[in-house]
Amino acid sequence: MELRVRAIETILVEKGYIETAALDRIIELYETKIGPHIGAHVIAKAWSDPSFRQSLLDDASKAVGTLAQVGRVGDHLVAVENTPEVHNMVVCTLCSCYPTDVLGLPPTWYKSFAYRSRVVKEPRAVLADFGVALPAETEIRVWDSTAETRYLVVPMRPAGTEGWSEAQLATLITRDSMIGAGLPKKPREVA
Amino acid sequence: MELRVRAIETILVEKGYIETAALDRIIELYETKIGPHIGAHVIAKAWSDPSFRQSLLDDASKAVGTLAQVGRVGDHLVAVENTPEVHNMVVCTLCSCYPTDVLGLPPTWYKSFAYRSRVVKEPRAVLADFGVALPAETEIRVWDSTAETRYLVVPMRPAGTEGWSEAQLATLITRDSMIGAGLPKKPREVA
Amino acid sequence: MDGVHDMGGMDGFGKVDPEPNEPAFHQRWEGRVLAMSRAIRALGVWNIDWDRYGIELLPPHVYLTSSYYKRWFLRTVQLLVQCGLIEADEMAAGHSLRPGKGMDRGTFKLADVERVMRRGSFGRPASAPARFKIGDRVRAKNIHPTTHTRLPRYARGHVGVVERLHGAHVFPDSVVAGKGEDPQWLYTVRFDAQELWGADADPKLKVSIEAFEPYLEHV
Amino acid sequence: MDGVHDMGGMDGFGKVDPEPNEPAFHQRWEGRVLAMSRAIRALGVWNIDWDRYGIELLPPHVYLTSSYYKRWFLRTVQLLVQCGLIEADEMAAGHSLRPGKGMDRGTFKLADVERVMRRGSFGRPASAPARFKIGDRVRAKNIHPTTHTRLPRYARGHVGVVERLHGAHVFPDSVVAGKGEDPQWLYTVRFDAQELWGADADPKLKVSIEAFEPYLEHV
Repeated sequence: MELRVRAIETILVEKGYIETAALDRIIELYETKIGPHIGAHVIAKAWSDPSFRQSLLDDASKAVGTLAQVGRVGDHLVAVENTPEVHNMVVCTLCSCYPTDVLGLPPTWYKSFAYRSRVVKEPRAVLADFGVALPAETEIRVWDSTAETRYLVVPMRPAGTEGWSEAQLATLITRDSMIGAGLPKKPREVA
Repeated sequence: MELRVRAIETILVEKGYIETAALDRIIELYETKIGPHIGAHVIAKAWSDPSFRQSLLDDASKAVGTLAQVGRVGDHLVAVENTPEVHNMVVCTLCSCYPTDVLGLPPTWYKSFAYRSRVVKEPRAVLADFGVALPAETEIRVWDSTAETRYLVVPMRPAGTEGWSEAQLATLITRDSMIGAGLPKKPREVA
Repeated sequence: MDGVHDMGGMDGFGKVDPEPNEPAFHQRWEGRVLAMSRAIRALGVWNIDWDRYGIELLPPHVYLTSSYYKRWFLRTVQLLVQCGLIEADEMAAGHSLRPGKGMDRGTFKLADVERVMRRGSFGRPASAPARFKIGDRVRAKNIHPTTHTRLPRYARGHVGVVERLHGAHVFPDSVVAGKGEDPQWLYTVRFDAQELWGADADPKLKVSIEAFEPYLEHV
Repeated sequence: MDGVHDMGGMDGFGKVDPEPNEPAFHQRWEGRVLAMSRAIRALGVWNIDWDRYGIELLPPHVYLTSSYYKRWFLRTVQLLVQCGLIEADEMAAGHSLRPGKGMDRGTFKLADVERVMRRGSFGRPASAPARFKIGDRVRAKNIHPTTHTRLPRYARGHVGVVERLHGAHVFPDSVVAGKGEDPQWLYTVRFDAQELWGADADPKLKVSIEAFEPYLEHV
């Protein structure tokens, strides 16, 4: 594949359609700047600031845009909140739609046929693959991203984090917990 | 594949499960004895003998069993008759069920993903792949062989065959015409 | 199971490509695979429903990239190993390394061939009267069994008309679930294409399936 | 189209296998493919809907046997050729053999990167009032378009409840049919799992899709 891809890139550059440095920069941004730490920052803020939490649930694109450390993100971002009653999970059964603005590139498992096919039908079995077991009475709500809306899960703030700073809280917030395939870390896991 | 298959056959014979001569015989029968000429014989009879035609449509397994040249066939054979109003086509969308007793082994196209997927939704486009165009007002009736019933299409007897013997008529009857993917030959094609 | 084998209505598989004067087999091994499959099934360890389910259990990409008889081969080997009739070390060696299991019906011999060349009968006595009669409007249930079923997805949830009644037959879903033959009434149910595929479908197309009674409900 | 890409509810794909500390790309070429796809799309010759449809048009066995970025690569090459931006002899040579077509937006340069790193907006002014309101029971139509659609098969024919209204959005089905953006109201429609998958489904599971208004009808 390396050679085939290189050949196409060469042709596109020679024809003046694209600039190599632009591709380099896109890759660099995904490798170093755009990742789940952005989402973790958003969630930590929501855990700490009730009015931000409400703004986030009302209009996530707008709310996230007010965070100086994040800046403007794409439209149509929607935050959905886990509660003791409802656990949210996000999928794109048709392709791989994902809130890249706040989570970076999707992990391979999110794009896998297994996840895409199974989570809308047997999400508890999928969660078991992640080592997560929810109470049988917890409702599971799966959001299939079939349009340009993008979903971000707001996990539940773990017990035992009273008084933690946003920076401390952010260390608990995993990528998978913001997709709904995982839960945040427990305080003792980051101690 | 040749080597892999040979290894399994060797093991099965050495273990005493099967006898090589029995396999040879099964293959020989399909290559030389069991084929669409059986179905053609049945159809030619139906074209020639109105009471046999009726018996065939009433209970094809029983009717075919009365033909000395064919002998007993499996149960659950069903004959469906083409008319100027209705054209029948047979498929097995789930695997490759086929009336082997009267037509032999199914052709590759019958087992192909293209045929299995398309004929229940766009049979006229499939017929076009066979070079067959039916009038728009002809109803198409597709029989999906999802159980152990097996369908045999009785094509329409071509015009210009008045007074032909059964043996002559049989030369017009193609395999594909008994599946519904084709039409019988015209008299001038076998002249 | 909702697998790739359930192909009715799927797009993307291209044109149908008939081959003139097609031989019974394109390669020698294909005939051997067919004959072996028939012979082994006749040993009575598993039946045709298991054979079909075995192919459905192939991984989807294997199903789509393997030829017809290669699928048969992979299935048969898988079942032989699962049922303990052969073992992995023997496949590697290309020879039997231990005696065969005793088969109730003994070795499949030349004299047994005639018996397997004619399809068996799947009709069985019914244990209850048929719930539906010819002309009834019925709905194919929206079921999604995780194991073998013969109700294709494209029919599920849709309303058709009972056209034929074939008596009670061995019920494949039960066979593969280990519940025995569990005979059920078998019907031909006819659907309008527009019921199956929507308003843009061919108005002169009707499609029927062979539906076991547990697949159906009154409308 | 009813393609293998429409995977919701399909069985047979095995376990989900998360990779700890997964890198952004596993191989160098994957990053180049992603970056090229983004850059080329920004030329404005085609949009994201065409990119998605291009992947759906891969033959089913290619779709299932190619890695994620390989599917992107095959799609991008196909679109480049179809749109006349590159030609087959150039791919064989590994070099451009003739001048590039003039692009309205010019070369995609370093300075253009920031623009493509933030997702665009797909909201558009609505041309009519919304037909459905939050709380309405709606049925996803039983449609089977032969080209690109964002209504997954598993929802078709089933009844859900309108939960959110997202305004009018670019309608992918129309874009790919060459009918322009044709904005349509976009709804979140929530279904009980038992409505989708039958009585044996998880009673505590609800699944929603994002449904464009033409996909829906009043119950």
